[in-house]
Amino acid sequence: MSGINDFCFKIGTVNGTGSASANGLLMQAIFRMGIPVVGKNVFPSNIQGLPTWYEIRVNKDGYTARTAPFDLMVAMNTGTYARDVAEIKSDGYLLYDSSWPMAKSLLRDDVTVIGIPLGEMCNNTFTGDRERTLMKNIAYAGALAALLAIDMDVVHAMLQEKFGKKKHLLESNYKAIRLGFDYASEHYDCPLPFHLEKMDATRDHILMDGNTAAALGCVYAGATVGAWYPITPATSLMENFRAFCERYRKDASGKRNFCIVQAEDELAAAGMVIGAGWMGARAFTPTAGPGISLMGEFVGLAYYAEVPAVFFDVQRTGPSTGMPTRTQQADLLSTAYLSHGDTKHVMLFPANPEESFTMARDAFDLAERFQTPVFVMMDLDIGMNDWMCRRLEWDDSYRPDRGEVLDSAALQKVERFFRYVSENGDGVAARTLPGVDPKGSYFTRGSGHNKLGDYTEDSDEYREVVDRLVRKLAAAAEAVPAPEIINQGGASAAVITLGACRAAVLEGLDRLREQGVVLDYMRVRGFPFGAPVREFLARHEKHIVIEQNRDGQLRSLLTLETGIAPERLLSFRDYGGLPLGTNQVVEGVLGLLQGVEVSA
Amino acid sequence: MSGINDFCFKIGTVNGTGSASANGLLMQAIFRMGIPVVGKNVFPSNIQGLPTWYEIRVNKDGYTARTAPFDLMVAMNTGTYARDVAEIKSDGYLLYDSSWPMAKSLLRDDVTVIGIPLGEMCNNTFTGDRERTLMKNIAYAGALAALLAIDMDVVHAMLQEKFGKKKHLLESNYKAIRLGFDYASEHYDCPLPFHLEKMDATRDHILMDGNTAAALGCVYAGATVGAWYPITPATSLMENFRAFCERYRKDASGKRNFCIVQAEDELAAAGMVIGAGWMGARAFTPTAGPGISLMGEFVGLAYYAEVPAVFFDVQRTGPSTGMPTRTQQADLLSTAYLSHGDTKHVMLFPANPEESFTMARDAFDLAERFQTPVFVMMDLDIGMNDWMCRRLEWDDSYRPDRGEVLDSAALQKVERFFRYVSENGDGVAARTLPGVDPKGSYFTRGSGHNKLGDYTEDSDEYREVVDRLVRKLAAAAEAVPAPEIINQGGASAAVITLGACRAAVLEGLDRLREQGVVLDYMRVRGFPFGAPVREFLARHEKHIVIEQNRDGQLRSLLTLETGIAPERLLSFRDYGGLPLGTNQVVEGVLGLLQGVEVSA
Amino acid sequence: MTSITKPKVQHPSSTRNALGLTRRDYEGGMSTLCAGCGHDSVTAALIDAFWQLDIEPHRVAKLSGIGCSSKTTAYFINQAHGFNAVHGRMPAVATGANAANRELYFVGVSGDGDSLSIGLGQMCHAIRRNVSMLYVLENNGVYGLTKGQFSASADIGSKSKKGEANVQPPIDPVLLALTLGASFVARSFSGDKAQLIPILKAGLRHGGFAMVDVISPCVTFNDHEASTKSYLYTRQHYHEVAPVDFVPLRREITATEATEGSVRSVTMHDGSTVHFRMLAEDYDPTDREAAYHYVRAAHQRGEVATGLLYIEEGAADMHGVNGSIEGALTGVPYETLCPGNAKLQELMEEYR
Amino acid sequence: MTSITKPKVQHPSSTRNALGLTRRDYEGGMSTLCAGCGHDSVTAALIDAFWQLDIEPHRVAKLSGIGCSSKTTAYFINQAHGFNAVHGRMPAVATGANAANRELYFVGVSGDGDSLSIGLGQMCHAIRRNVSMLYVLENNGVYGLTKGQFSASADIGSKSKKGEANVQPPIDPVLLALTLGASFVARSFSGDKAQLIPILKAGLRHGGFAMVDVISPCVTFNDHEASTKSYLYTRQHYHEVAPVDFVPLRREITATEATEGSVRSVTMHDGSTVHFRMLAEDYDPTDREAAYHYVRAAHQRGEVATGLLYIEEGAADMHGVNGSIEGALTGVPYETLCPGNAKLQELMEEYR
Ligand SMILES: Cc1ncc(C[n+]2csc(CCOP(=O)(O)OP(=O)(O)O)c2C)c(N)n1
Ligand SMILES: Cc1ncc(C[n+]2csc(CCOP(=O)(O)OP(=O)(O)O)c2C)c(N)n1
Ligand code: SF4
Ligand code: SF4
Ligand SMILES: [Mg+2]
Ligand SMILES: [Mg+2]
Repeated sequence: MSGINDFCFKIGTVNGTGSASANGLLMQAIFRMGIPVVGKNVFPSNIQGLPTWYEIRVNKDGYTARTAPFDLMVAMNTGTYARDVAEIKSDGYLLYDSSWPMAKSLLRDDVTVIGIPLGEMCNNTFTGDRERTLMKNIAYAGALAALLAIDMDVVHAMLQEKFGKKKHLLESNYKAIRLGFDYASEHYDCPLPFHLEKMDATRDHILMDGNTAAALGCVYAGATVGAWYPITPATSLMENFRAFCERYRKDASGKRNFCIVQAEDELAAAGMVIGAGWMGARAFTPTAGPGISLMGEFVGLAYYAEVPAVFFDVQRTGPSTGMPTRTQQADLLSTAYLSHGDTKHVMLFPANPEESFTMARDAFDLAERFQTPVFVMMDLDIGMNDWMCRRLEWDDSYRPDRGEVLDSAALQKVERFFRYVSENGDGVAARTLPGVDPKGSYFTRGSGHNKLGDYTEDSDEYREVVDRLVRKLAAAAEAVPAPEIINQGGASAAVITLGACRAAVLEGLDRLREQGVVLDYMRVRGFPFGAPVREFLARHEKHIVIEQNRDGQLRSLLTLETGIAPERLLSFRDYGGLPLGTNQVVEGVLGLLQGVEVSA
Repeated sequence: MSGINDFCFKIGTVNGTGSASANGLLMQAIFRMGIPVVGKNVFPSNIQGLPTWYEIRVNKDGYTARTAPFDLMVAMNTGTYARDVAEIKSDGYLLYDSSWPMAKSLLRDDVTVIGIPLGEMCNNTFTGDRERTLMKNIAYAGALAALLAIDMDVVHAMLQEKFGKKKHLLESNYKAIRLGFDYASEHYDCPLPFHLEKMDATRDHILMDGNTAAALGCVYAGATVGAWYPITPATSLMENFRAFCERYRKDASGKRNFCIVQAEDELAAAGMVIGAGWMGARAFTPTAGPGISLMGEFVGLAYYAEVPAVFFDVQRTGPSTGMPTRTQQADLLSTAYLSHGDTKHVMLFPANPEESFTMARDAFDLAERFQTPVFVMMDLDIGMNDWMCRRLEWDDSYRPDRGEVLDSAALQKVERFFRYVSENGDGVAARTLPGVDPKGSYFTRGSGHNKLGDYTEDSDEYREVVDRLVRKLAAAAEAVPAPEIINQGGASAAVITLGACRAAVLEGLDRLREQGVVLDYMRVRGFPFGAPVREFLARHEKHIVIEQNRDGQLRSLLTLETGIAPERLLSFRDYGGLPLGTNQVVEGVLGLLQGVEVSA
Repeated sequence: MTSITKPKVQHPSSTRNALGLTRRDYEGGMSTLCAGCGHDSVTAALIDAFWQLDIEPHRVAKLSGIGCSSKTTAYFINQAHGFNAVHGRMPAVATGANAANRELYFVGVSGDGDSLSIGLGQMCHAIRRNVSMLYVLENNGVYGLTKGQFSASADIGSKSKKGEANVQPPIDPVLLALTLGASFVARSFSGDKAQLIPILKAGLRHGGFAMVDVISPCVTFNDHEASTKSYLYTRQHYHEVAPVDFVPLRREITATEATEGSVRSVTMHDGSTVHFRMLAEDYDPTDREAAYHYVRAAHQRGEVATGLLYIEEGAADMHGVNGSIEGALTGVPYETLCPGNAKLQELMEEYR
Repeated sequence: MTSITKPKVQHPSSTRNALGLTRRDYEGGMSTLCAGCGHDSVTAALIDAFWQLDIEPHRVAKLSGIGCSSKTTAYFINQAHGFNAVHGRMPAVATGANAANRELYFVGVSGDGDSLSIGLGQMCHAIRRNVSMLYVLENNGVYGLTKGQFSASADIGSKSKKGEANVQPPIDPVLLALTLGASFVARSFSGDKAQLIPILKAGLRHGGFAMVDVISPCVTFNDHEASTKSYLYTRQHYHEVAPVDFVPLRREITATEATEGSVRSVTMHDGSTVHFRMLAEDYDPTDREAAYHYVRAAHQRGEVATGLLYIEEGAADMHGVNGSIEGALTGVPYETLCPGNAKLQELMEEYR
């Protein structure tokens, strides 16, 4: 199975010791060798001193899903030796720091042990605790370079780019790399049976995390107001937005064409976005589950008062504070109907950084066109891990869809302006922006109002407005991104999934096909569900819904919104907090298909 | 149709003018005449000067649902003449203040007009604006006494009770009653064809609103801590709790055996209840939709950290601020799965004040037994309107179900205490209370924890705990109050409803039976749904779900939780904000049954 | 019932401001508050202030939370956009709106429940950000709309209509604002238009967050003997620190205004001026410490210190801090905001 | 990974308190904070305070919000019940817990983000209610756990690790607490155990809300040159107002303690005493005005005024205001709480 450009390895260290840069170096080097690669960072909710892991998968065919167990384990953290060793494939390899006698817990007779005195070498070569600790990481990177045949020219070039100016750092890094590389080369026969060979499969690709991509999407969509309260794993979305704005959004005199407000909490952040949206700005806030829960009241206001607002929910493992540095797709149900009273909200489900970029744009267009809150449902895996994806492209002919907004000219044409009257079938009522024209003035409120925009406590007037909202959301269902569908010859059974599960599910389906199990595939990309989703459901007797939460929330939404008979939706759920693995998919699907008739 | 002890009338006035007491007087007088009666208060979200209505239905058979149109309209508010007149049955009656020339808008040739110069008489009889305005109300009560044959002795007795001490007030009230009574008697032939005749059908009953009953339930259940933030229509629940505690909860020295905290907002109120529940007190907070939305984050904490907490959601018309003085059952779906991440919550659905009393008690028992948040889903109609219900009874042998709590004695028996280990099938893990025993100490957190109570970021340990929560909620499903079921000879179709809809639905079913349409009936009283609900669903081909919200939220919950095929659940929804009317039910059901095969 | 809108009978006689608009043009829907409610007087004062400042009605953004006080944004300037937010959260909505379009006049109306209980955190942070807006806190010591519970500004010993006495110390928005570094802090009384109007005008022209605490009695639930927020009590214990005249830029100061009493002038960021006639000798409205102590001292004497208590012009507002462009962000064309694909392709090189 | 629990090696030598417990008995799980984090020093001081006061470990309730600071409740007194609430909402949980069982010692640990941003409203209202608890605000000017964003207590000009300078005025919890009528206000420095421990002890014995603002540097994100919450800066600008000695009831005051410098003594509600040795002459820790003024003046001199700055014993706490029974409400038997059916039937007559 494993072999040239097809294997995975894992590095276990202690956080706050600088291993991140060493791991990034490795991943990027492989990428620059033209070989498809992906990295998953499994880190603690803590700043320094706790176990942290980095998983790197190399795959010439471009499969990027997570796959444990591992061909090679780099166990740098004595505290987690035992469990790390347990994750090695039989006949796999273990690399550890042999400066100190080897722990019993490490012995496993089906594993080849590679000891390298990293600590010792670094202590002899470098001075000062800090440098010694940092360089130990670079040193194991060097050892891996030898064991996996990483192109040293590429590595050197990268160090040059990174430390070019800082002579001293450059040297120590060179040294450290060499320490590991040379020791490994001298004491073990390198490379290992599975290793790297240059390819040309990454030319049109980049390595980027979803928060960066989403931030870029906001910049390109023309967002000017960002309000946020820091929270893992959403924080870097706004930090990236700020960085990009500092670069692209200052006028000649250095004045800012954007305004980012670090709010006092998520309630305030939501309110700020709504205030800005009311004024006509494209505004957004990135957050995670706890923030979404706090925004409930404000989201209901935006829904009922019909104010555009964009929310990014970079989902983490719930409930409550849960596991802030683990991934999950468990905010689907509570977000779809967030806030008291009858509500329903538009959600978009990006599968990777690429779609985080495009769907950020879509979110603003939909929010303004339908004058309603839109949630981009990302997760920690998409948001914070570096994915290999195609270079982002922007169509310069794009112009924002601002929906129906009446300017002074348009207002002159109407006899009188009434905020909540809708002529057209999609249930959207034209709005005006504050400060534009006296004739356009109206009163925005979350309390009962009639179609004229006046306060009301009258049943019929109230119903008239909320009934239109139903039509509006129905229209939105047909405007959200269409599902990704792969038909494999009208199989009678199909797999349905969403978001980051895509990578593992697609690979899983290929594997299953090899085993003769042929299944159609649909990945929903937006909510409410439109006609294509219904048609797909109609075409298959049984569906297996694969998602990352405990309660089968996507399955619930499909049941509620499409009226499909529940027994036609089988459910596979993974909710341990780690990115979905291909093996899980294959085993899960096979398990569920027991007894289910699958004709191809 | 209408006749002796079987009719309804409506009074339209301006709020803040004292009509409330006059209307209460009328309703209570009828009740004391031994005649079943119910009153519905339709009031504005405002303190003074806006239209307000009071509807009184008299029904010898004890039907208490709302039924427009009306046999008699008392139109005291010129601002709403037109719409008030429109609500009169043809051949019905209109009573208005004839002190001023009658408005055109009042003319309707199928209605008999009764003019009484209330203003004029009161201006001549009383001095001072305040008294004149107030007495005008008592005067129309007097006129109605004559027209409807209300027993004047009863009325006088009531005035005695009320103003016995305040001589002056007593006299003016007597006078005012007489003014109306005499004028009506002299100028019109009283009583009207439909009127009142003494009965003996209210001996075992009381007139009480649900907030009062729920407050009593909290007192009797032994609640000691109440935290709240004022909000219509929940405010009077805590105000009543305070009043009852002042009466029943002071020790000899006048010290209070309770602590009520007016919180700074609903987030804080929820936090206080959780803090008190953690300590072992029975604590609760009453609120409405907007409050529930604000409590989302805290509710997720209580669910995951397993802290008992009781919430009363006196539902009002949403979304957002909506219509605060109108009723609805529209918080069902968002409350069932409130908060981000995988969650599910226990909900109870009282149908009237009586059940508000008993279910308040049940809520505390369930919350402590299952260590989880419990929501008593009331609504404005139940909470703020006076219902005729049976005298409340209390079983003195009742003792609180505190669930599994280990005291020092119990702790001595275990070798070491681990918070989240559950021996028994219901998934409940024994807890300890702070301050009781060093051996019982544990750490409560909303972040990832294992069954030992330690912090964890380990997938398996995390799953072990959240999987148990699923078992726990499944056990709770069988412990919530069983549904109310009426089988009418195994009809193949049935009606399903909840809460305050009961009155109109039961009456509607009787009417339908008279028309040969025989339907079974189930009223769900708790969530999650237990076996009895599933069995009922299994027994019928088609079900009509009757509820008061726009989106059919009860129907959604049934679909999600029982797996029933959606097409077997037809939906009738009323969401204009007024109590459900019998006519709506009858017409709604007949409409839906078009084409549905109903065998009896 | 649908909202009542008032017939607009134009008094031909009524005088016109520089825009040729009459006071009527600044009015709103008919009030549905209780007859005699202090809030209605504040609404009237706001109408005068906007009218006198010749502010274009549609260039005003009116925001509020939930409460009787918060309803009043519907009762002035029909031609302005209004926003009734959710309870206690108006400051956030105003902050976002101001971030998007700094060119409008922002007025926020709130109550003591809305601002000092559920909204306390948001109000404090809006002050800290110095969001440019006139913030009118209609302070009556109770929750009017929910029928008379004590608010956090109820004074100790103040009795509710039901006779319960409040036992918790009150939160004074004026002291709070001074402590949090507010750049404009004033207090007035709904019954004193002569004092209130110039303060509101100064607040509207102030280049930052202008906190105006207005004692505004609730006649229905808190205007009885034992209330410290009643008309009677306020009138009796009313103590004016510094009567103020606000002089908009285009009017030069007339002798009379400038010479009454001992005058102290402060120039607003837009060049217009505020004159204080000092009653309390050596009161310095630009000395935060002094203001704080003055207010406390007055309170200990059982007095309510009113007037423009503190003002600091030139402090950077939210946009100053952010370094925003002069104009409204909503006015920037998309073409300026989007870096374009060429830039994107350059950027992609950094992710390889 | 599961949490690391520390091996409990008992030093035979270690001294025992009146309960016969060693300091070790007051320790908790092993800290997972960064080496050198100020918060760990505060934890150590808390351990000393509880140990020295001979408080039974299981009679302590430890509460916190979310943040590095809030994690520390897991690092002391294993035998006490702990509660990590949600971010910024610990005050409410503590209020409810205290309402239910007033007999325990309550200690709340929070951070400047937890208390001054998301939790500002709750903290202010807990102060206003005078909830009886020791409230330790571990103040480092940043959001540590989310990697170094400025908090609302960051001073103007203070630079982030990334080099951005903070431009917004800081919120000083000490001035805020004084303004809100707090009955116990102190400030100290995580690096100064000698000052911190007695203050924590006094706070634990105080019969109301004891606000202790502790400058607690974040070595990872906010301990560099340009930070005003760094070890260096704090040490240099540290200014102690009044060193305090806390003397628990059962120990009589030794001459030495009583006579150092000019001594001022305050008796706590439980009869124990606090002694202040006055450095700043004529500093009166019972004069709210003076305290406020002093702190501001120090701040303007670029100094950080520390010590027990203000104390007012005898102010009614939440239960005093409520008129609660002396004991815990959780201790009242159900039979006492339930009025019984007879009473209910009487009551029913009133609803006919
Ligand atoms: C989230 C939420 N909680 C509670 C309420 C109920 N409520 C409406 S207004 C109000 C208080 C109003 O008091 P204040 O702000 O002082 O305004 P006033 O009526 O006194 O002018 C409350 C508690 C609400 N609308 N929303
Ligand atoms: C509702 C919510 N929003 C945001 C977060 C993310 N978060 C965790 S800790 C923290 C700030 C901590 O700062 P502080 O209170 O000063 O503690 P420190 O880490 O500095 O000691 C934030 C924003 C959260 N946990 N919950
Ligand atoms: S209740 Fe009070 S605050 Fe509300 S409108 Fe009436 S007088 Fe004004
Ligand atoms: S990040 Fe800062 S606050 Fe957090 S543990 Fe490290 S040093 Fe302490
Ligand atoms: Mg008020
Ligand atoms: Mg901090």
